[in-house]
Amino acid sequence: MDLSFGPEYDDFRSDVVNFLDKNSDKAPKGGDMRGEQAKDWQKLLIENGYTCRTIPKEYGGFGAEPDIIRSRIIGEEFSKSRINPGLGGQGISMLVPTLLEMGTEEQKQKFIRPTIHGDMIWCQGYSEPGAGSDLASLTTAAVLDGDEWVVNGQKIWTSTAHLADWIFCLVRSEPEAPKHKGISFLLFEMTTPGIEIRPLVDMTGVANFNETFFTDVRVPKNQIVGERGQGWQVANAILGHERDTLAPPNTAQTRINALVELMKTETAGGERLIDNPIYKDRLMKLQGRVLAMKYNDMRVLSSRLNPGQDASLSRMITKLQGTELRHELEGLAIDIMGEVGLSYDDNPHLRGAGSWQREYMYYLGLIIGGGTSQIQKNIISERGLGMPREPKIEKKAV
Amino acid sequence: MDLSFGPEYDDFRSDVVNFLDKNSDKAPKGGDMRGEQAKDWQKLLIENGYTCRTIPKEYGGFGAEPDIIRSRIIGEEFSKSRINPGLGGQGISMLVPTLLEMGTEEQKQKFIRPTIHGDMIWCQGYSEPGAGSDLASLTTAAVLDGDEWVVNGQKIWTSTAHLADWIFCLVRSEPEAPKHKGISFLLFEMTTPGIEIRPLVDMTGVANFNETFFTDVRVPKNQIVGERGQGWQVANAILGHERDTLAPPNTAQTRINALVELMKTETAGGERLIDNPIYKDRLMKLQGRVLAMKYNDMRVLSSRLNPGQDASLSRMITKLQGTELRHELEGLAIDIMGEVGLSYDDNPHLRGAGSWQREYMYYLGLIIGGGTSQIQKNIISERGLGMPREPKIEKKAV
Amino acid sequence: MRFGLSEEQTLLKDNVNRFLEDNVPLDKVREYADGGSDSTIWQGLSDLGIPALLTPEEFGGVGLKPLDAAIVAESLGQHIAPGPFLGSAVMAPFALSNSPEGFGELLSKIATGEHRVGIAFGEAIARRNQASVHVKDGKVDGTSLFAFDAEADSYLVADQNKNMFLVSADDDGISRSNLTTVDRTRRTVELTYSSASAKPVSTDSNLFDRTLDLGRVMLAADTLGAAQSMLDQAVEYAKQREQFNRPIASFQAVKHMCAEMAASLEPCRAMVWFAAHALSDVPEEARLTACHTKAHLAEVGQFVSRTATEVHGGMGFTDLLGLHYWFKRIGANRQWLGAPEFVRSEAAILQGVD
Amino acid sequence: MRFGLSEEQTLLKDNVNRFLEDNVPLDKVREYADGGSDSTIWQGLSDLGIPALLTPEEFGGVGLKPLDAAIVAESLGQHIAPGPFLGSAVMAPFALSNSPEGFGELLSKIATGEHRVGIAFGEAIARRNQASVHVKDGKVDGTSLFAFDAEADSYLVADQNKNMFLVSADDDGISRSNLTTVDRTRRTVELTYSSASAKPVSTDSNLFDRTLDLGRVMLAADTLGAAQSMLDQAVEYAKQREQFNRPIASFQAVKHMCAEMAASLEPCRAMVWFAAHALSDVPEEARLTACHTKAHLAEVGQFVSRTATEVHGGMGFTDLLGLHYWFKRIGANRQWLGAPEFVRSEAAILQGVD
Repeated sequence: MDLSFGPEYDDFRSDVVNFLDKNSDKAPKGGDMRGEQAKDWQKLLIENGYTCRTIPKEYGGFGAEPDIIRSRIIGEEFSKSRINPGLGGQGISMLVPTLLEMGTEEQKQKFIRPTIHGDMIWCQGYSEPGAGSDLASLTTAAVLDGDEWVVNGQKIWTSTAHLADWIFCLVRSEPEAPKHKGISFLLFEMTTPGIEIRPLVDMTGVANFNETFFTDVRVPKNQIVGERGQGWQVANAILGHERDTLAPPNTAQTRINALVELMKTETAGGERLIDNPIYKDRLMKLQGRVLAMKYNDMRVLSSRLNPGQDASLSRMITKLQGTELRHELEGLAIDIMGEVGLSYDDNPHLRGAGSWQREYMYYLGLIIGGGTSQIQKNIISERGLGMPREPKIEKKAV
Repeated sequence: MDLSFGPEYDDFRSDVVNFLDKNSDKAPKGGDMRGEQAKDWQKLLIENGYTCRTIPKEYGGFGAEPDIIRSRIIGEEFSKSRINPGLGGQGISMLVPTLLEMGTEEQKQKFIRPTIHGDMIWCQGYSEPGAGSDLASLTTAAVLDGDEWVVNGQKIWTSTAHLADWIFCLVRSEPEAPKHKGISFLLFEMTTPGIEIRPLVDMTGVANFNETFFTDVRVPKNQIVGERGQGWQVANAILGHERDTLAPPNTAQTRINALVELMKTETAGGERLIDNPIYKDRLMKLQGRVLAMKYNDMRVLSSRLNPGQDASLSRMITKLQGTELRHELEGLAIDIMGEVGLSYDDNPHLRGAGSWQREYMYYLGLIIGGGTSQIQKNIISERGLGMPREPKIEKKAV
Repeated sequence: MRFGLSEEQTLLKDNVNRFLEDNVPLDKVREYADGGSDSTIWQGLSDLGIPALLTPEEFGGVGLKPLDAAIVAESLGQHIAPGPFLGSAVMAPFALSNSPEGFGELLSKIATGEHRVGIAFGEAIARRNQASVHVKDGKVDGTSLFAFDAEADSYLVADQNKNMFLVSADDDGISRSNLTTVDRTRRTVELTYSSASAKPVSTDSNLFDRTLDLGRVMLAADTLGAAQSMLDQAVEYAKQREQFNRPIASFQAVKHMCAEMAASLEPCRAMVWFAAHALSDVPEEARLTACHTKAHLAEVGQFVSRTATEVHGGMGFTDLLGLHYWFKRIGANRQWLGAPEFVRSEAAILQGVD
Repeated sequence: MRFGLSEEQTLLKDNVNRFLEDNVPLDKVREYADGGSDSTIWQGLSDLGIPALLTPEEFGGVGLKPLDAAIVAESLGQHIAPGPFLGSAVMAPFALSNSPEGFGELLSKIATGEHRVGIAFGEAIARRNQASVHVKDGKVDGTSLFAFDAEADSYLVADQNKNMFLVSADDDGISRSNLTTVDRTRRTVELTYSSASAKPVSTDSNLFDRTLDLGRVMLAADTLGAAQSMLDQAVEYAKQREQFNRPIASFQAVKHMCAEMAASLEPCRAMVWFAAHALSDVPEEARLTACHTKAHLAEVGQFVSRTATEVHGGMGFTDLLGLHYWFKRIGANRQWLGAPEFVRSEAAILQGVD
């Protein structure tokens, strides 16, 4: 057991802290990720290796060797100082790694630099109304017509479709092939004629997502990543990474600290809520679970640093446990506040800017999204515990 | 809503109370059900219609029309006065109703009277080591040899095998038929050569059950109930009744009252346990659930009295909810007692004669037995909610 | 012995359900949620005699019992219907008709639906945020939080000592502002009193308690109806929705989620019936059962609303099916008139344990 | 940075596991449960150096750390091994070697396994049943309940004020009687003192607390091992057991039960490791983590032990596979040295909330 990162990392951490001290005034506040300030800040971060750290220099990145500890230190210090850590989004987090692994040299040259510099915003076109847990049953069709794919169908959960310049999209290009082998991975511009976007309001009351409709959308033949019919493998090469990031333990830690503060300031019948033994016991139960997930996460990190350490099961259960934990944690905050806990939107008695209710619902969404808890349990039992898959049912004749 | 039983039932209740007042000295105490006192008491109860009430006079019963309310009043008053309510056992509760419905006249004449008068004790041979949830896959073989069945195989969970005179037993008589159609329902004496009984100790530390082994046990051909291959229907005609009686809500009520008493008398750190807000909240949660099950049970009773009232789902969920509730209730008692809650057997600090730990384990057994909770949930979803059965897997070639 | 609804009660239930099915489809609820009015719905329910249900016949009411009101509450929950039922048709008529002060004329107006009475009990239940209500010489000062409903003509207000008063919404000394919550199917308000006229209703804490019990059982019934609807929707959705070439209703995990919902919820129906019946006919068990019913339905409702949403997958998280309106209504019922831990502590006190 | 076991620790674990697999099969546990002795098991563990693990090198020990002991505790739990490990190899050596009184000679004997020290802390944790311990002028009177183990040569006794003493089991003023519990893999006793000689160990409540923390983490580790074994047994059984013409491991309900067990249990491993490591190396987090680890493992252990039994169906309820020994050991660990609610209230106090 060695929880230190070593002296060279202490120096690196000092560098990050110094950088943040000196440059914090340049960082954009708030959510606008398209403005010039955001782009300038992104450029500065890349130059210093504080984002897009391992993307090769030739494609506009910093070009460092992978170093999980340095990446974590960067994350920790930006988070601690609450300074904007650079651009996010599915283009940078999902498409760029996909292109680096599976793209042609031409695609890498064309897409990576503008994407990481904020000049090209992407959305993801995977899920469909009829293809959720069973993503591979997607039916959005791409038919080759001369030098162009003609795309027809509908996508859902396309989170930033209304802001995006481009989409990376799974389509069925080989309708006769087995379902996992008939999919291709296409890239196309959102300004292409035939694309319609409808905002998709969710239970939090916000349109965090969209539905996107394609009618005879024409896509140049070479805007495909991987071969025809290889789209499933292309997408899966990085899909696992998404799940890891859905319920990070450190945000649970932050939230439970906020909950403690809430319980110390709120009162009922003149008594601080934290002095109510029942609420306190529920809080302590949750704190124990948060700690367990925190150490679990340290173990996962360690396994990536130390070859031979196996933490595959630890990693596999993170999404299932983490989303459930957050949902319950936010729910406790609502419970203890009584009717005040129902406050939302413009209610003047709102606590935490409405975050308790919003996150309570949002984490129920995350229990479902990114692989439902049922799918997670299938995966844990099959891949983690070696239990047999369910007998397959063949597609019925129509 | 009419919760009264009406004046004629008040009179009936007085009769029961008077009977108990006058005759309580004749009732046997404790568990011996084979002694002369037990038989005399049983005879007296039958003559007065307080047990075996609806069994026809010609077979030794009281011969009354079914009247659920009178039956319930009898049960309530005997339970209240803690006076022995007569003989129980699977012969009386399961075999006699089966014979009444499916037996030949000769079988009724021969078996019912001695069974209900305690002269013939039965055990049940249904489950096998390889046939639990999937009872119909049982393999104990019965092969006809002249005028006799030759039985070979093994049964498990034969609760009173070591006390029983006779067994009613499911056997596979038609090995070529589909599995539900190859079973027969045999009756035979436990003194038949070739029967070996081994006590089966369970987690409570007691041999509540047995394993029973058959080696070339020869059974007269006519000791079959129903036709060859009809055994599954014969058994199922009354199997449902058993499940109803596994977790009756009124015993949960009795237990939670005992738990309240325990919490009022036990202390920790000088404080009564019931004054600990966390324990109190857990107790109140359970009390709410006990009440819900109590009213649910009243609804089930009412549906049997009032044609047209449907309480099938209420009845279907009783075993699942009731066993879980009891397991948790007993578990709370253990928790609140700290280390004292671990006491068992001859420990001088035992509370409630060790019932808390014993029932805690026994109800885990009941969660499993009599149709596991998983099977119960299958039934509720399929028969209660109309959800489709799982696709069937055919027997693999061996 | 008959544990269940009478023929008249079944008829009442059918009538209300038919009205709600025809007149309060999801689109209508959405209209209200987006700022619309519930007046036509309330008018329709008034035409059915709903606000007159509990009002004694001498004041133009029907003089029925809490169980009848619970049946209506269940239907309203099932259809997540907006409206002032809880206050104006149940709690206020009960309190006012049992008041020694005589509210005959007002009760007649309430019974026709033309006068709506809201409820402002927050400070008498679990006081929060230093809000409080003070009455002196017929004038009230202070604040009530999360009073319902938002369009009431007057409010039944309780102070910390369980004294009840009636305050007109038109009084110059009262100001009313909207308190948005997650539940958009009903609206709550903050009432600020500044020497507003307060007409005494009762100084009998027992009447307050019984009014509160009644309200709690109605909320439990509302949750019962809403949760049953969510379960029904989940089962139906699971039967239609196919993934991996089969309806998801054929997956054991989905089946067991639905079975667990049904197993938890079904006993709640008998519990709500008995709790409502006890309010009028089994007084010695009424208070304890009311507390337990409120708390137990809050817990079961939370479980069902979450699980039914999960069965719907991503679709349950969107606004497309509107499932979240049920989820949030059940969530609000949980907190209104006492959250579960609080109500359970009252149940303990009623049994001599505190 | 390396979060996990070192090569030496993995080797220790393998050695202990190999010894236990060879020498403490279920039949051996049954022998002990039926009244047999654990002395050959303890002798074998002593030959491996286990009782010397935490004893400082100056007293003939190995001078290792709590994490090393936790690794052993996990293996002992996995094999539900009888023996005085918790008291004699962990808590007592820690307390005695940190005592200002000097127990060098005794520590050497403890390290070889020839002297066994039991623990009688009940009265200092959550006093029940008016049992209590009074020490005056080097003499102790009173009663300790549920002291472990039953065959100790001396006991480390704590009074209500967290003062610790050593009392010889041979003292004329001590009588010892067996307290049967559901867990037959270890034995607890009632000690009655009547002017028995009590040698002072410490009046420092901090040393008591640290000794207790250490014991709690060991119990958590024991539960971790036992629960992991139950999960492994359940998965294995489900793969072998066929019903409805398929292994029950292929039913989604059974798979999900196993997945839920794994999902709850796997983070516990990291938690136990960290909690044990913190006792020696992260003192500022040690006490809080010890409380949370004890309480969390109690809850997860209960869930796993019940669910693994269910997966085994009727077979899990019988004595045939002996699964219940694991179930009961986990149940006993839950209650020993503080049940979860009690330990969580301590966790709150440690954070300044009480």
